Amino acid sequence: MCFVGPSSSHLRLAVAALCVGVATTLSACKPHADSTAQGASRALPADGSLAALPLGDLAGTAKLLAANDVVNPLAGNAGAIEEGHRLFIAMNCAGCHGYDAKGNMGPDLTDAYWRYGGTPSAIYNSIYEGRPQGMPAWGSALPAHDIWEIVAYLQTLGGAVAANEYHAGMQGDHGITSTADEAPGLLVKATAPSSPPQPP
Amino acid sequence: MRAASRLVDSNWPGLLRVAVMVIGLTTHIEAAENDSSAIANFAPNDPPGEWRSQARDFASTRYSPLNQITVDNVKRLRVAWTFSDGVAYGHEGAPLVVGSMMYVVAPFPDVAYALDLSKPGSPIKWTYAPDPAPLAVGKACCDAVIRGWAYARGKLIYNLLDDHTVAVDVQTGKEVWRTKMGNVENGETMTMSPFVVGDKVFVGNSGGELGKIGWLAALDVETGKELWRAYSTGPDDLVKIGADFKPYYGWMQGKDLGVTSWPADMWKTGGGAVWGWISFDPQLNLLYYGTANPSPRVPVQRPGLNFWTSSVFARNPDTGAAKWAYSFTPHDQWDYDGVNENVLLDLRIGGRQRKVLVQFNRNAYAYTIDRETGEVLVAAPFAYENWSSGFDMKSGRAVVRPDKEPKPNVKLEDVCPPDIGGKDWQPSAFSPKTGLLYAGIFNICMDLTDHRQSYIAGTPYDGMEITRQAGPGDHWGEFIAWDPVTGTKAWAIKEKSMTMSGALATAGDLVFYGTVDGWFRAVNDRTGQILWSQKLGSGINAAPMTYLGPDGRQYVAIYAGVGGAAMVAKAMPGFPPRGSTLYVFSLDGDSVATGLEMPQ
Amino acid sequence: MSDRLRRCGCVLVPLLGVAACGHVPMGYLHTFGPAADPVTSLGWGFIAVCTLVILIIASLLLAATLRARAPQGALANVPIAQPGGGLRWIYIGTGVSTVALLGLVVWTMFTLAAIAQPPGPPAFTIEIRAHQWWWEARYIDDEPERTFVTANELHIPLGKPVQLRLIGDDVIHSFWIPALAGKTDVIPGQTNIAWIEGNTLGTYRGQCTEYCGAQHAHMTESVTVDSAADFKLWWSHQISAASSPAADSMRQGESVFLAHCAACHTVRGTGAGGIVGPDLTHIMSRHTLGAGTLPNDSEHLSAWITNAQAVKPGCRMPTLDLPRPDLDAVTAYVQTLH
Amino acid sequence: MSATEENRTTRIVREGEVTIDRHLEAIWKTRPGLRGVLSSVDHKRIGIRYIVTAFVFLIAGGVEALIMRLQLAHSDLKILSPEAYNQLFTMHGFTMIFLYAGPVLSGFSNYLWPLLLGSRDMAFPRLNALSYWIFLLAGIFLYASFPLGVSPDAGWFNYPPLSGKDYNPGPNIDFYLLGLIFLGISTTVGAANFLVSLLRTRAPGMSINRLPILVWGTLTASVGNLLAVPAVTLACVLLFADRQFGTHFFDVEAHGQPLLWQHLFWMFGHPWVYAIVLPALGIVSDALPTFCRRPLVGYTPVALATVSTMIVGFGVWLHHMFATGMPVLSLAFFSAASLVITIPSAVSTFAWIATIWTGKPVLTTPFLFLSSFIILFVIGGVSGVMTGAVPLDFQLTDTYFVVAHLHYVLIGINVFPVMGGIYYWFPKMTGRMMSERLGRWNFWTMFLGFNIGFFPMHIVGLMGMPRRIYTYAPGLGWDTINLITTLGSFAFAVGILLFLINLTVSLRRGIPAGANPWDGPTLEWSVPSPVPAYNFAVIPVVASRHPLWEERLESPERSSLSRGYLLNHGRETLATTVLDAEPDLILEMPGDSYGPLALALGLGVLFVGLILHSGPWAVIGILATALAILFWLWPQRRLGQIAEPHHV
Repeated sequence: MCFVGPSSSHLRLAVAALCVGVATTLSACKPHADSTAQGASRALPADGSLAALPLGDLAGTAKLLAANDVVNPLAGNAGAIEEGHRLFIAMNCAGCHGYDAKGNMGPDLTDAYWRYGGTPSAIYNSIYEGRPQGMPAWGSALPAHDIWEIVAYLQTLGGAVAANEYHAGMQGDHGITSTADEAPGLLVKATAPSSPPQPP
Repeated sequence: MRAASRLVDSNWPGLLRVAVMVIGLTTHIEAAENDSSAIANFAPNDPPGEWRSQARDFASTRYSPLNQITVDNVKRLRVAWTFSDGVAYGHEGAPLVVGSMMYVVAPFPDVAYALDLSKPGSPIKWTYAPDPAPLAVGKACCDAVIRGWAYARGKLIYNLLDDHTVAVDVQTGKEVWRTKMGNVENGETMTMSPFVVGDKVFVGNSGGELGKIGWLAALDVETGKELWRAYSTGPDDLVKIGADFKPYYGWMQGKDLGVTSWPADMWKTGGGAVWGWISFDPQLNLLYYGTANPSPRVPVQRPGLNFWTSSVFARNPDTGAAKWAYSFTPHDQWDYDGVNENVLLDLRIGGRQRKVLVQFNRNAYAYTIDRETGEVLVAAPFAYENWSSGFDMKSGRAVVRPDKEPKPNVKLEDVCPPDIGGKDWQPSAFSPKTGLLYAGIFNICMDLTDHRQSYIAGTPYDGMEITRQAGPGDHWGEFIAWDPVTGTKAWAIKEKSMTMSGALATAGDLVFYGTVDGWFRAVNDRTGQILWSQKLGSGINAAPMTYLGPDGRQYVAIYAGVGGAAMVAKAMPGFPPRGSTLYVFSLDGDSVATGLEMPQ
Repeated sequence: MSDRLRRCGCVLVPLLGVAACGHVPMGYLHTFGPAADPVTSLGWGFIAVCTLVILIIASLLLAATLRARAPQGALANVPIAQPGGGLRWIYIGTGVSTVALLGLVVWTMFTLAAIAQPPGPPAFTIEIRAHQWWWEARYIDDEPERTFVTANELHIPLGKPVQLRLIGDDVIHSFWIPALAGKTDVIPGQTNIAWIEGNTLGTYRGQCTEYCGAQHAHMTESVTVDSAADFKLWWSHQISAASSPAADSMRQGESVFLAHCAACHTVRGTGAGGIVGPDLTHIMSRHTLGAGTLPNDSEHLSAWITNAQAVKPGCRMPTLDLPRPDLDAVTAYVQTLH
Repeated sequence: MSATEENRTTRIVREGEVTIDRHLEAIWKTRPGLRGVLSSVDHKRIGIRYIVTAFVFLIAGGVEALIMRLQLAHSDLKILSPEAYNQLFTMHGFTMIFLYAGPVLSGFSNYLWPLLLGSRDMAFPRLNALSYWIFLLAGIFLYASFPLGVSPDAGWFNYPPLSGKDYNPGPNIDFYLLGLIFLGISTTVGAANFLVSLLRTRAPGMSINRLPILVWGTLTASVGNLLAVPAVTLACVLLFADRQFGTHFFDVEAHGQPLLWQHLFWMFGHPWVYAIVLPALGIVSDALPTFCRRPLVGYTPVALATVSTMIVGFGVWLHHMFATGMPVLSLAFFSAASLVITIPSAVSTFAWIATIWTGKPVLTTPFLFLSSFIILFVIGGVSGVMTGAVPLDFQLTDTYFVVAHLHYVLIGINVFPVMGGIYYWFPKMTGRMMSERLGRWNFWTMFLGFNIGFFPMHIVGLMGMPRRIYTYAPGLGWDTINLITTLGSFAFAVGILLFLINLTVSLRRGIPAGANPWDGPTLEWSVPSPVPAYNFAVIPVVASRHPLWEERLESPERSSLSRGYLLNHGRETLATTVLDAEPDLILEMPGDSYGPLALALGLGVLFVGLILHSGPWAVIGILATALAILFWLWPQRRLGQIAEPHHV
């Protein structure tokens, strides 16, 4: 019921997942802290079967891997939101972030305070890679489609920043347009981050 | 003897509200006075002015013989000095005073401070920063707290959140040894306060919420080497159950119950964490400690009595061999645990003196158990509960009400007490002068929905969706005096917010406690009359302690910094912000700092 | 007109025969358990009576039509018969029908009484939890240690009644093993009790029979009736944990499994504890994959792991975009889980 | 409808040849062109529109069925994706049961009642038009979901939690719920109209024991609908509230009960399936005697059987839910009730056979349809009895055995009599006969196609094939039988095609039929074909059940067909008393009006607003509805709704 035959949304989904996946594997070759979420084919550190951790924990740096204005292909899709909500509970996200996502061990996901970025792709990366203070990396356990479904559900909770408002999100504008303009002549154009080609 | 109770408004404008005196009350005291059946052994009998371990003695009485501050002069208590460690997580430990030094440890990242009480303003003599793994914050189920630290043979010993136990030389502040006890990446953390007996220090883990098996381990004080480790579930050899293990009740006897009382292989993720308090009886040479809830919290997934979770163990400290165990809530369906403090007393029950331990369990029953055999002598609810329809003394089990057993995906309304219980880990105190136990308890009920849980290592494995609300009457907390012989309340003070602090009883006939919205109070231990109150900067989760300063003056210290289980009420109006300040009080606020000598 | 009787007759008889004699996997005109046998004889009784009624009415109708039919042509010149007479038909016809009907009602009530309760106390209980599009079955024993979870394929001992506790988890399904017992719906929010018993060794197939969404068609279950000895062997084998593989290649497969599959599937004895998907501890002791969609052999197992959506579109088994060596490694590892 | 003072003298017209009365035709004729089409309240036009629209939906449902049969022709075919198949079988069920079966019988009843009862129109002509317009808009509303690919996909029974928000978040189910509520309005107003028409607009002398059985059938169906439709409307409103406003009627987590829907749905469901067959039984009981050249045997038993079937029909709904884990005692009660309900059907069956046996049957096409219906009715009936036996139903329910039963009952009892009815009344409606030769071909392809197609479903049902599966595994013995069913279905479709050809050809080149081509006994054959706008030149006085056969039946009573009330002072018809149908009042009937269409469109806008979750559109819809009602009820002097100035 979630996806049927080659509809247009299905195409956009595959491309978005691809570009994120590609970006992730690119970062894999960077020689830095070992993270199981890096290349999918890397073997896990052998750590005894009982203690083997299906979800590598140490995250990459906070650098955003995907272009920050990638739109969630499943945003607003009613079926994806219901499935995302079911996954939010089934994958024990609710255990840390609370069944109402208002925070418990993990941070509150309904407010506009994002340590690692609130745009859909930033949330996707936080789930995919994991984050330092205990957020596991789900990149290996969940396929791209399921992570996009969870992101679609989180976007309905009101705290997420729209894909094209990455900069406003970073300034903490909370959607207000700033009236205080800089002194004329001093305005330095914010450098737009390098973004890979827009998906169709 | 009817309990005298009245509502104290938290936004009380500083004016004392005099309690209604009930005539019958006074007569009881006289009766308790002369043939006070309850006595305690205050081994190791540390110097009266010092406070060398969290509960001050092996029996966990939290009773101080100091009596400079008494019922009459307590009104003159003022802040003498304060100290802030700048960390916002919940503060749950009590400062230690050895000689003229005070030792405190802040919550994560667990920096330890030595304060020189002999100098004005108690300056910092040394600090020790252990640098634990930041990952641990994300794995601690209920706030990155530390519930206490211990002093032994010139060393300050405490557990880091990332499963390492460290010992620090009290003179130099240098690390003496560091022992790795577990793997934080899998969801195991350590928050409990180590307990020292002789040359051994005993530590336990947290992490039942993330599917980790609980254990108690003994380390050598000098070297930190692990001597033995006893798990809470699993086959008898893991649980260190041998031939001389004799639980009192038949349903707890049998081989490898830690395996056979679980569905196939589920004991490996069975919980039973040891994150609470430990007591010790030097005569019987037995350690007493509790194990936490079974994992996952969803009972449908683990049919069977799920031994040895939500239980109390009596073990030989030298070998770890278990002598007896008692399960408070077999097949625990509401996360009621069993880790609360066990106060060791000698009581006259049924006409003869009995060596007992008293535990206010989270399932709202206060148990008086014979600590030699594990027989339940008294079990009576100290708070409102409706999960059971009474206690069957013959079988030693509470009778579970079927309509309060949660089923997956169906909301169950009005279950009392909630998951954090009728009383959580906040330790009670005992006063030999009144023979009563004093404890801060809750009056909370919950609506509960169970969700069947997958075990994914490193993620929570509990599955209880809970909303909590006040129990009968709209107050959330109560401070009570409890008679462990008859199992009844002597008196109770209703508090608007949760009373989540530990208690301190002193020879000055006073009992100190604090509330989650920041009130620190001293009450008359006989009448329960509030004699003195002071609003602190944040809510109080820690336990108060008292000591004799180098200037010979009695001080009372309490850490203020709300966190931990108190955060369940964070949505209530007027809930205090987090804090990190240690408040030290003395009569008229005098202290070494002001340079004034003690008036003769 | 006469050929109408011949035509519908010739369609009727051969097809009925096929259904009856040859035991068709899902047929219930030939059953193998006390919960179904009384119903089968009731069914045959009804078929006989109904066929008889149809033949009588058809012949009466045919005779009535051919007997005194008027010649073709304008209706006006056919005289109007007088209204009297004919009531006897109604009295006799209805009378006979009512008597036959009451007989059937009485027989029905006796059959219902016969199958409502199991003959004796059930040997044990199987808790069946229906999910969107597979069956989770938990064998409950007095000793919790012998309680274990399996999926889709049940085993029961010969000649002993087994209680089924049917618990809905998402939408309404219906548990049905035609050869052993009638179907009972599995409804969220309530627990339905049913029982089955097999009096002949063999494996009996069933299928979900309450429309439950996209893959309602691929949600089969089966019950194998074992001898008492085989059943005891099977049970003790099922509660044993999976041993971690010795061979190095398998160890690589296991680590891929723990990385990519452990969040949804459980393999007791390893760190994998997901309950979103079926328990795979003893997957290779089961004959089918995907709740009966594919036979359980290496070729189909690899196809299922590689692209389950192609076989069962809409099911919750995602398409893992893993490189081929990993897929082969994990397929090899799964095949060690006997 | 309004009543004028009684004391107006009525004029009796003289005997003589019945010709078209120019004066009355002018009064009653509908305005020409589009204005007439949109505002007509003539029961005959509305009746024909109902039948034509219902046949369009029959064809739509049929095509859906054929596509499904292609997918099921063999195991593991991939012609349709699961979602597409699920939408198709839901639309097939919804269309056939709600948009064809009920409306086609409403069409027959609307057209025939005034003619059978000897009246000039139904009691509420405008309400009649409203009923049709709402039916049309509801059908369009539902089928609007088809091109968007969001048609309902939870079955025509739509059980939660599958139809709840969690498992079906899209608009699919909202289309189902709102469409059913919208259609419920049409059914309810239609039922009320039939009931009042039966009580008040019968020709003088037509006491209730002289009513044609079709009137009994539709009357019973209407009373049944009035009592049953509210149950399904309530269920749909509750589920819509659950889906949109977060209530918990069916939400298990908050103690909601999924079975509440099933109870409410089937309390409506079973009376509804009787409501869509009883009028068809009426058609058979009225048309068959004409071809047997004798009155129906056992008029009173058949009339009582019709009524008692509906009464018991309200007490059997649980046989749709035998497998839901009900307590054994209630299973036993409902099983017994479900078996007992077949006794009235036995009465009717033997009455028809007796009529044929003691009559002189003339084998025309309508006779073939109406007589072959009896064997299909019996096959459907006995397979129904089998599913009524609880323990047997534990095996049968939700298999293709039940699919076979419901098709034998619905096609056998509804489609075949409807076909026979059209062949029988086509001459009356259009003035031309349908071709007998083409009719024979049509009958035999339909009869054989139906039996070859649907009888094997009993077999594949006994072989355990579950309902509503989009494919099945090989090796279960289902392949060959499903192939036969597919072939039979296509043959049946060819039969329907032949019927449509016969229909269109006969419209232009059919043999002209006089007033009474079949020499039928009832009042509708006493007026010219096609029936003039005013139906009866004079309101006849009825003295027996067979006004046109009285001489030949040598019965003493004589109805007076050409002497009666002229009532030509405007649109007038006669109101008679309830029991004995004595003349009571002269009714001023409302003329053509745009009110019904406006009200239907207003409601349509409201429902579109609801499906789009857009508040403004919903409010506009409500305002439009209110305005339409105001416009409709505005008092008209002609209808005597404005008090005359008081004569001093």
